[in-house]
Amino acid sequence: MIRIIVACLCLGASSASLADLKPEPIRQVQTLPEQYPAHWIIAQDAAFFHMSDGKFIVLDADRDSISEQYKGMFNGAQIAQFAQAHSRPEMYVVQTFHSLGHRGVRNDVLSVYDKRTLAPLADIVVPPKRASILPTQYALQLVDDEKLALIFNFTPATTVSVVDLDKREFLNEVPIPGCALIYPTGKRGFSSLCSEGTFLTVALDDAGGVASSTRSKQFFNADVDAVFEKPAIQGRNANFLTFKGRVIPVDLSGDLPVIGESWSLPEIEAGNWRPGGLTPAVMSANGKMYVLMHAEGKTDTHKDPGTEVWVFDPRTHKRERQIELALPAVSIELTRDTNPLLVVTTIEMNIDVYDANKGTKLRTISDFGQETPLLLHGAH
Amino acid sequence: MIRIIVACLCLGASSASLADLKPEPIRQVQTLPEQYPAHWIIAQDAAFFHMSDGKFIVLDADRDSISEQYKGMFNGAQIAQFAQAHSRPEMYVVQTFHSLGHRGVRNDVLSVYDKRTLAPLADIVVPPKRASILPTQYALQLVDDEKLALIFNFTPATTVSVVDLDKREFLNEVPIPGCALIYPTGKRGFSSLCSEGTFLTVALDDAGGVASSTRSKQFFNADVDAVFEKPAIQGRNANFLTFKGRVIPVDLSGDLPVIGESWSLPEIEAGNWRPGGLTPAVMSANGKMYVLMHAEGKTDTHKDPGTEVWVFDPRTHKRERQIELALPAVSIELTRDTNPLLVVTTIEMNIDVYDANKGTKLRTISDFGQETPLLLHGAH
Amino acid sequence: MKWLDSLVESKARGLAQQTSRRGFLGQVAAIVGGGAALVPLLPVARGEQSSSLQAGEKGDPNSCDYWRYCAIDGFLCNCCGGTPNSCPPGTEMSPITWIGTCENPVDGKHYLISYNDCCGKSSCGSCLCQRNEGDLPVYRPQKANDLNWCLGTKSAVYNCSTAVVVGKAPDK
Amino acid sequence: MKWLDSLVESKARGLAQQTSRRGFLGQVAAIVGGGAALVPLLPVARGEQSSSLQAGEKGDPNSCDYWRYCAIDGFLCNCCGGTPNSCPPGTEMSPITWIGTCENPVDGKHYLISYNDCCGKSSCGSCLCQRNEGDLPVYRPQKANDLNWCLGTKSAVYNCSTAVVVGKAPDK
Repeated sequence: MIRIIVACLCLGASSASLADLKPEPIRQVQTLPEQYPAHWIIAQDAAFFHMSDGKFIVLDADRDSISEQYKGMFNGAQIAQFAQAHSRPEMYVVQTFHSLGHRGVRNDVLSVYDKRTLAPLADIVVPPKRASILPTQYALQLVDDEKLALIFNFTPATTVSVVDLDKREFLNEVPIPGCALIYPTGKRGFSSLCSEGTFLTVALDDAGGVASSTRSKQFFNADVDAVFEKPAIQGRNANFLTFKGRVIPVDLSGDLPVIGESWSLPEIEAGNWRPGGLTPAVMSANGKMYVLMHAEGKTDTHKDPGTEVWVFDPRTHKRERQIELALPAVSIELTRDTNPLLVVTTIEMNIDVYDANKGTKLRTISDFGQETPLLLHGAH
Repeated sequence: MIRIIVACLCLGASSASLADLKPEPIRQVQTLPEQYPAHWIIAQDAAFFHMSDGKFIVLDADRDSISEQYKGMFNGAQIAQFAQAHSRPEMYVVQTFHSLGHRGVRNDVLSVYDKRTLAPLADIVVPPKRASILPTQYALQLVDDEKLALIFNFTPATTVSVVDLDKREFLNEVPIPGCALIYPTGKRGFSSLCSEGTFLTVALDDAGGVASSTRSKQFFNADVDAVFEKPAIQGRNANFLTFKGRVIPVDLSGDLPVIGESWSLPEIEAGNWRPGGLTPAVMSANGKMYVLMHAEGKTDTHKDPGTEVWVFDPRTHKRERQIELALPAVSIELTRDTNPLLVVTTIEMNIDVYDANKGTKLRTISDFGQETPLLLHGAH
Repeated sequence: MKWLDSLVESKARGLAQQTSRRGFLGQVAAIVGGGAALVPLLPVARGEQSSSLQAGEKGDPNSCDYWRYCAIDGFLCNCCGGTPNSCPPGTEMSPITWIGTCENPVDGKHYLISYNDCCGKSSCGSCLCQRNEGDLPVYRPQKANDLNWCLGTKSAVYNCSTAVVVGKAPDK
Repeated sequence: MKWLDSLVESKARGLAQQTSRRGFLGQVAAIVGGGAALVPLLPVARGEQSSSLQAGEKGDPNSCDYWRYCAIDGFLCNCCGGTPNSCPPGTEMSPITWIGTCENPVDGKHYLISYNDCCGKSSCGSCLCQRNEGDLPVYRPQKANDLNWCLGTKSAVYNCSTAVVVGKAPDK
């Protein structure tokens, strides 16, 4: 069939001799594996200068040439948010459109992408209220064995949209007054961080309704030492860092968060080292916490780029290693395996790749059509 | 009224003492004059790397600081095309949207912008066939005393959409088989350039229908020496350049084009100087032709940036001046007055501003949010 | 800041602008190149005081260092066809904002500054400026500058940010 | 080309990449900075011949100099998740194309190359490449590379361009 089309395209070419190049089939499109290799990453480019044209770029961080690095791309508009399923080959993007580009009727959709084809499987209309906030893991999360997607809304009233991913439909909107973002909790619930330094924890019922709603005791004071809203999480074990370098362990595996005893990052006093950046901390598969650090920290440096990544063991509270970065970074991420790559978004808006165990820089991934790839995701 | 709102925003501020700064009104929005000053320009940024977010940026080319240069902006999606009215304060952008950003239902509209407010006055739906072609003056034109807008379509069959700007509605689609682009001709007609080196000239009736359709004799041969599709035009007097540096004057003021005697640009032999670039030639208000030239020209250099602008008098066929550019340029434009500025898009994607009469460089306009401002328009 | 020194020293990408800007988005502005705006490192000599300033303040509203911008994050409307406290033509000012408390260097007093976003056209792209004085995460939204505050407007699309004086800050 | 030399000499914006690319879009790629792709000036040493090449040809499909690209204008699909003759995942190949006639340096023969665009996602942004061999204005559309050829596809949005061998060129 393809051969026939090609023949028609030959436009009077002389018949092929043995030595001639062969006509090639058209309409070929590449596909990707159902499970991505452990060292693939997804760069989330909000395109801060062109927000209608945000991109998620799938990259093989093990490779050196652009054609081997660049696996594919899908779009997300107006600072989209992103989540990956682990149990099926799907990825999710919640994004905002207007009927006339930058004006006209607003339409928010949760788009479901097939990991193998990077093609849309569904576009689920949700209330046009989703928060347009710099890329974060915690504005779109999956709960209930990945049956439900939760979307953080901000109008500025804060609510959470509940979407049924099996039925591909919006279910319900849950108010979370005075609270923000989504940290999966227990089997089918989530917690949000609240202005007065508490958690609000909501358990959902079968239909996405509120089964229970519980506020924790105060565990931080944002006026004294605010917590970063981006904890280092492994499974349901979260480590919330504070601007001043304390760590508050939170167990989110049960129905309600269990707030553990806080500890201070060691070795930070000399030089006033502080955690910071857009993504200040991540956990490795073997339970180490990697923290993006900057020196001479003080009030209001909490978003400064980091020059080093410090590796802590949250069990011993010890610093195990320091990785000096070739260039300062604004976000860090680890791949999912036990010989992970440490990938960082540098202040040049490229991606530097390090051997996370050895701390050695392996390569820079640049020139992949990115503008502001502010958040990186290890692929699943 | 505004004061009351402001008072409500004071959030418990202590009452103002004499020395305190005054609360300021909110919801203020700037406006622009109905006729733009002669040295304003409009930079058409197709945003080749982010085409859903193309921009038209209104700039005062006489000024040196960004806040004095930058007057305002309006958007155009998927390589929009642009035209200005001279008889009323309107500008037109024909652009393409999809219902889900980069996919979904296609919707082509001719957007009418108010020059004073840069706000949309109308969005006229047109057939979703408009040509997505690198920015050019000749894919959107106004005829019939600016009552009709004509849009070049390419599917790849070529047609022209006729839009009534008074009634804000699409009227008709005119086929122009084998031909392309729109050069206003006579009172209510247009000519198109055809593959065999002719014009097809269409006269329109009151309702935008075809009153007559006429093919000219062959006046160029694209296989031997192609004409640039971007002539230097003043009113209805066009000068079409060829790749090899001939000039073909065409009078478009009557019902049919009158093709004059061609002449060759002088002084081009030594050094093999050739016209080239994305906008190779423009006419000044006082009838001089400015041509973007590159040396060592040969087959296929017709889109190369130019290092000099040569000024010709089309009446005498003499070269009057040479302007050596500080940086090579891809597009050139003149402001509308008789002491015009020559503005050029450099290969760095900034705008260099020259005194067109003296040939001296005045300034570089940069850092105005542009990505690929490939076409410049003198403002009206 | 050490990292900034090292960046400048490395002359990475050949860019060696000096800058007093804080935060990564300022760096982005210096890096992203052709499309990005460079906020002047020091107030540009503009001859006279800008006419958009009130009596009793000073500074260059084109500069990220201007005192009103102490908690801003975005494109300065003053570089986008607006002024420090008005929106560019064709945009709509959001009525819902985040608030900074900034010290006016002339009178030494603290003022509440409302960073009303202008909405309905895409990113201006000019004069990107990020400062984080008093910035807190989104669980304290009135202090959070990571958010697009185009709320209550016809379009949710962000163009630039203003810095409107709304009054003197309450005494602490 | 003289202008290119002067650009490189001027080290404008600190960029001093050497390049053999022709045409302004190649320059744009070198200038636009963070978001733009730089096509290597010479075929990158990749050890073995790319598996995407046919027997009987050679070259680096990541490079704008690769023989099949003689009339291309756009982002090379080979740098975008595709190959020289296939589209990136999730895009759709346009069935309607412009055609170049390019000389294969291995056998010295001319082949018809179909530059099918891949459509439905936004500009890849990687490996921008413009060469104009045989390019003509849009009144000769089959030879015109200024056009977005995402025609007859579900979406009109351009992502990248392929270079498919469709047969030997007719003898002149």
